[in-house]
Amino acid sequence: MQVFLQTFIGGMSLGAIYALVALGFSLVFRTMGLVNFSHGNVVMIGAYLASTFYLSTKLPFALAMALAIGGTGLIGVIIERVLRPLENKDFDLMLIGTIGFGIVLEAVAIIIWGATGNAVPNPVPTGPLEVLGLRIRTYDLVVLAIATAAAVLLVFFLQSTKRGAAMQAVAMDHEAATAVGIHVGRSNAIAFMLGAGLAALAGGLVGPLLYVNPTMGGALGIKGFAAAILGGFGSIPGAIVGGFAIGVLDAFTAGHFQGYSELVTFLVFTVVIMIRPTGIFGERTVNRA
Amino acid sequence: MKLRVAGIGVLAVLAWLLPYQLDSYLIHVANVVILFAILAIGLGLVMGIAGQINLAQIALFGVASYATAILTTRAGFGFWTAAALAMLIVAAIGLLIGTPALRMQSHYLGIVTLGLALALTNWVTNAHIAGGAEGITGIPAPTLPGIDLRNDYFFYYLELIVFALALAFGLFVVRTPLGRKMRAMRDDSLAAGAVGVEVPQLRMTAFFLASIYGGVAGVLYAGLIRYVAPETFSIANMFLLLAMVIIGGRQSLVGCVVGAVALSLLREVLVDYPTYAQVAYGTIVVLTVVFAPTGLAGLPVRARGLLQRLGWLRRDTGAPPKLGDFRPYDEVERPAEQVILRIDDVSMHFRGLKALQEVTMEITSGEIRGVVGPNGSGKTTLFNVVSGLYRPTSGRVWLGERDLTAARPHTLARAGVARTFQNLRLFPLLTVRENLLVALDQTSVLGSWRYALWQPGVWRHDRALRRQADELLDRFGLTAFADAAPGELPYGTQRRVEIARAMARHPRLLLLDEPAAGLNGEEVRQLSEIVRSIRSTGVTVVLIEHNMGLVMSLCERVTVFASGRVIADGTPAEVARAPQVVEAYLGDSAMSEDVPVATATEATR
Amino acid sequence: MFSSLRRRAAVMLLGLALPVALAACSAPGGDQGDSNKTDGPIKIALVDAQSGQLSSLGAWELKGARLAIDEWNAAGGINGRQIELGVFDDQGDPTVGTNLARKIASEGYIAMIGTAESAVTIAMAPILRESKIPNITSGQSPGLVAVKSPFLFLNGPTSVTYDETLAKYIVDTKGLKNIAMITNNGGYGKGEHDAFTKSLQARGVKPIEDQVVTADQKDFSAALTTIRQKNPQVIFIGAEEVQSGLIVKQARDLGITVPFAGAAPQGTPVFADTAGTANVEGTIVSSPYLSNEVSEASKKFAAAYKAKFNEDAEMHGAKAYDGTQILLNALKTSNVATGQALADAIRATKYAGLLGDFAFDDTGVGIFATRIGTIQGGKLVAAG
Amino acid sequence: MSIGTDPTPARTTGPDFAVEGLTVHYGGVCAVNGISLTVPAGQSVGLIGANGAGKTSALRALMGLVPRKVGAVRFGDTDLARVKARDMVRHGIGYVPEGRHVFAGLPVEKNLLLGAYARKWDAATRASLSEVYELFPVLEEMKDRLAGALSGGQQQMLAIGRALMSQPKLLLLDEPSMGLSPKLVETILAVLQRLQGQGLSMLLVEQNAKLTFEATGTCLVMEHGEVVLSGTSAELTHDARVRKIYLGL
Repeated sequence: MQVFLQTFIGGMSLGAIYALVALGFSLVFRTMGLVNFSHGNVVMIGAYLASTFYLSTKLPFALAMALAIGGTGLIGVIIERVLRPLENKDFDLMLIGTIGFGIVLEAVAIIIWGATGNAVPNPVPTGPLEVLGLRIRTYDLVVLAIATAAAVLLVFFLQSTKRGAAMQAVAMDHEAATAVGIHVGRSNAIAFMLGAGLAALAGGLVGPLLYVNPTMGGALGIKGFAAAILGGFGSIPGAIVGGFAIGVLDAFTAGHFQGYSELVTFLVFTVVIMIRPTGIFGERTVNRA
Repeated sequence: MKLRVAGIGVLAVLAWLLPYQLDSYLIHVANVVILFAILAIGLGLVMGIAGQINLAQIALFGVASYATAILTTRAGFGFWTAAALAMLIVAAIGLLIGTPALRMQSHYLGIVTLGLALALTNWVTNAHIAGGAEGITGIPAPTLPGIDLRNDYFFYYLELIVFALALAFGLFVVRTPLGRKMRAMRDDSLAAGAVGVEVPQLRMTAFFLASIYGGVAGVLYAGLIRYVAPETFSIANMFLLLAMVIIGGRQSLVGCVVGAVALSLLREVLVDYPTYAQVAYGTIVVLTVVFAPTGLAGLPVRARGLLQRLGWLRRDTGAPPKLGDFRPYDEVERPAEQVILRIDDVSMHFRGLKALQEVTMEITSGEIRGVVGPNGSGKTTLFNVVSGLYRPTSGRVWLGERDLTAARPHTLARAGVARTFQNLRLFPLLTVRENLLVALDQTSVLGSWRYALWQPGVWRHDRALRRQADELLDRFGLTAFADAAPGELPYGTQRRVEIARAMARHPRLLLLDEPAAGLNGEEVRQLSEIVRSIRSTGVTVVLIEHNMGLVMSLCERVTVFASGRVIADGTPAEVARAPQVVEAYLGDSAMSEDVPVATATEATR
Repeated sequence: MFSSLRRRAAVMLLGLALPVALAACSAPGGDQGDSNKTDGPIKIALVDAQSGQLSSLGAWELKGARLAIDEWNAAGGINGRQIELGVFDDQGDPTVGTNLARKIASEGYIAMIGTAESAVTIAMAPILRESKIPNITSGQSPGLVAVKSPFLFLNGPTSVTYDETLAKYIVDTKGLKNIAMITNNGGYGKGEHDAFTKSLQARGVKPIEDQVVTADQKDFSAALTTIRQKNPQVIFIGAEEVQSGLIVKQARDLGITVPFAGAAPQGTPVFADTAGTANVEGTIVSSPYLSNEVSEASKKFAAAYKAKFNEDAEMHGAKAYDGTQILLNALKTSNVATGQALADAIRATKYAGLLGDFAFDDTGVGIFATRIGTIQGGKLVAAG
Repeated sequence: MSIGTDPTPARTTGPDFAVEGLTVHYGGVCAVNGISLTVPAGQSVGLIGANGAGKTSALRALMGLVPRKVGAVRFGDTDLARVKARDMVRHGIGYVPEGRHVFAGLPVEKNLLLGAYARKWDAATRASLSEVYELFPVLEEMKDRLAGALSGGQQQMLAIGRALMSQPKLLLLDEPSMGLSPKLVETILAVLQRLQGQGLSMLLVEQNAKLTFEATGTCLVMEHGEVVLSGTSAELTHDARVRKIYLGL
């Protein structure tokens, strides 16, 4: 039982990261119909930016994170701008275009930061909490709190601000949105920027948890994307539930199948998606596929 | 044509003489390049030709290499026996990886195939039998009598011959019925189903073909390198292969090969700077998708277009080809009247929207039935139910004596239902002739075994289809446009191509969805002539139409829809008088009172 | 029309037949002639990952080898010939390795140093053997010995030696029997796993927990939780530097306080930096090169290394330095022989190096001892 | 599902709206062929015709939602020919698209507020909102429901309400009666008449001829992309040619 709970907790903290990654995927897909395969690499860049600001310039962690979010937001805008001619035209080609961006981002990271990567010390120095024999890292709690806050803020932004409502409107009906005076292109760019910002948040948080290196984007991106699909692509609650689901699934397969964990994780994912292609909350977006 | 044969000959000779120019390292590089070229052809087939995103191609390659390695080193099989078994295994795995394609497409398929590829890599990294991360060493070199295949130079010739066969077979597939169906499915899977293409089976066939190419490359890899390890089949290499196909031009197999060669050479040149090579090819991928989506293979066409725009190259100034006259079918005796289509209490709901409500209709063989009604009254939904695109919420659809309520579009097409679409769904990247050829081919995808065992049969079949296509083109006056892309044709001509394509199925029941939309007066007149002639061959025609003049003059019976229900049914004159019809159209029941009695014979325009 | 077609076909057939005929008389290629020349520089290849995740190993190796070669060149080379070091990047990918093996063969290199990745070296071995190019590798996997190539030599002990020494210390000297293991399924981790398990078995000890993780895994909470449940006295790690560091860091976060034990990677600064200096305190390391201070030779080496590259020497550099020295000595004694003669000369070389006294046996291993050190106060010191 | 009856203050009436030579091509088909029309200040003009006559294309082209060729679009002294679709609303043009096109996943009130996207969301917006709620009390009852869950008639009211939130001076309506029951059509008619009474200019594209004749003063009849008939609505009501165009008789 204790192993079960401890594994579960471990899964939850990585799950929170996957959820953030999935949120970025879903937000961009929901607002502009783009599947951004370079999202994982943007996460990686975000992780590097955050850890670089945190480690070498000795900025406070929160400030380093904010700068990283700004940096990746800019990258997001660039990707959107370059691929804009393909929007609403060729879905598959756009997808491949983002893969190309991912390849470039990874190589650029190697050129700037080297291939080996670096460990990021825990920014929350307090020791782990001991609850009923379970060890809970304080940093895990911080990650969960920040991820929750980010999700709440995102939902608040979409539900309660004019810009957020407009972004959703664009996603639902871009022509009607145009008719009420919304600049669709700008709205898309902001969505992409937000998605990239979420990526940096995920990357910055995952740095101290794991390790920062140029290939980290691949694993996080694929798991995060799987999480988004599992939850229902384009759905905000779906991204969060899917993220935790993949995180916990990952933790338990790592426990039970050890080296074979990836095999089991992806087989389970494939079977679930075959049975329910729309994911858990995904009824609304299925016609886009 | 002569030029092409000569070109191929020169290339073949050059390829044959190439080793004389290469040192022992470069010949090895050439061998690896050929492997990538074979892999790229496979990916081009499944992705560029059949439109299925397959991010597991490199994993299939790995499966075959590993199978060969395991069977030779662990089970003691000879190389060629192991290779044959490996091909069986990779084909099975290919079909397994393709299964999700039956349920999902596009990015969903991308992530699932990517996930399965990762799962396979994960397995070989762990499994004791696969040697774990250290891989399997000591794979015996393949032997051929009298030739030492351990020598990279001789291996080159083996690969060259296999490659030539692989490319020739790929091109053969693309240009014959199987490949045409795949391209049709890629361009528009809905319309492909409607002309009888068995989309699910075809998707599996595409994955099967990809796995064969992956398998051939994998077996050769095992024989060439004689060592396998997980890194070789990594996602990074998958993306590299993808880049080759995209840069070369995914819709052209030759383009895929060119891309594979070009990118391999680029990588070789930058071998000491792999990171910069990565920047370079990633950038090229992005630039390609944005600025040259057809890749290197599409450049000649684009260049010609550019030169023409700049005025450096003369445009074809010959008179634009003209739409010929329709040559009427020979009349046949009208068959005994029977109910050919029975729609029985069909309802269709879309999450709260009731598009069809308890619709019941009977259509008698040999009639021309008009279906009219205001926008959004459910007419096209009805067509979609009858042609199998929608599964009705309740009710049944009978074709003659067969209950075809939940049948797939291709089943209905094969049962004799053909249709056209309101917004034209021609296959844009196929020529007009090819559009017809896809529909003309009545053979099943399962008959594709002939491709492996009896190619002359396939060839003869294709020749026969081409003769039929020529006949059909001539009948519909489309001969001048046979090799044009549909998108370049005038709208009215496209409409006619779509009708010709539907007729290529030799249907019993023809559904025309707004065939006169966008046509001018003369074209409408020709249309009504065509429809009459089609009916005279015993085909039953149902048409949705807004051009009431056409409906009134052409149809014997008219069914009127409003808000998803049938509100009137009868001769044109009868329904035009019916108050509920006038109200549905004009909004005023009072206005129906002073409607004069209609004469249904006169064509207004 | 028809006849012209036939004529064309005939011409094409001829075009095809001619090269076939040529091929039948003389095979193309045959360019391995230039490795026996007796003037010009002596060409030695260094193959290692210079890019990718394992490129730090490659960089260390290169420095060690470069240092040795520069010393010889400064002293006038061998028989008046300078030594030229060609550097090749295998990217940590065995297939790239096989390509490079052919490349160095075709470009006339007479010997090869590297690689640090056992899997890459194993992949290259058959080709190097065919081309008769001796290879001194930094790999330590028992799999290297299993290849049984007379052209393959190791510049250090195999995992068997590392782990036998370690098991002897832990079980025999310290009397610790409750041992948990966490290893990765990569080439290095698997070698460690098998060697250590075998050494324990020989002592009648069964690990109380045996967790395997993937080589690119970064989160170990599941494995470590299971280990924590079993209350081991010591935890054996079989993983590369970075992953080992992450494991220790996360273990401490989960409240695991017992010491870790492992082979060479656990003695490196990268391991300590990744884990956090405080977390690695007490780690037991089995290494042939515990620190730069162990002998006069190592002090001299460390000083030269520092002077040349402005960074502190460590084990991998020392290993490569030893391996290169052995090769150069063999070249000198054999009057720059190549092929089989050079391999024989290497096998015959006795060399007192930084890692100990080398004397090669038939398996290509020249050294059979490691030392035990523990990390105390952030430094690796020899254990009492 | 009735509409509110309280009188509301008259709106500021906009200037004359005039279009000349509007042409739309879709992939080789000429959907609209050089039509011209004028909506005088405070007046309602109807554009009717059978399915496929080009009415909707014409309206969408007016908004700039589809590529078009146009001689001139004038709204009083302002030239709207080069104004982008998203900026039309800032020049006082409200648009009610065909098939409602509400933002299905957003609540009713959010839909309405988005109608005022081009304005500042302030007290005046709240005032507009209560005006709309007064006009359509049912929308207030449903204000927290998702727009997609509304009935067709309610969605139509929402679409009109959304367009009114921008305080337009000219309202372009595309087939507001489509798919509605006769009773609901009556309700919509009453709303249009009331809006006109307040001085709002309207251009009404409809298939429902009767509704259009009752809601507008003048009417144009389209066929094959061209205006083939025009006159006062009263005249056209009794014109047999209208019926012929519709029913092909």
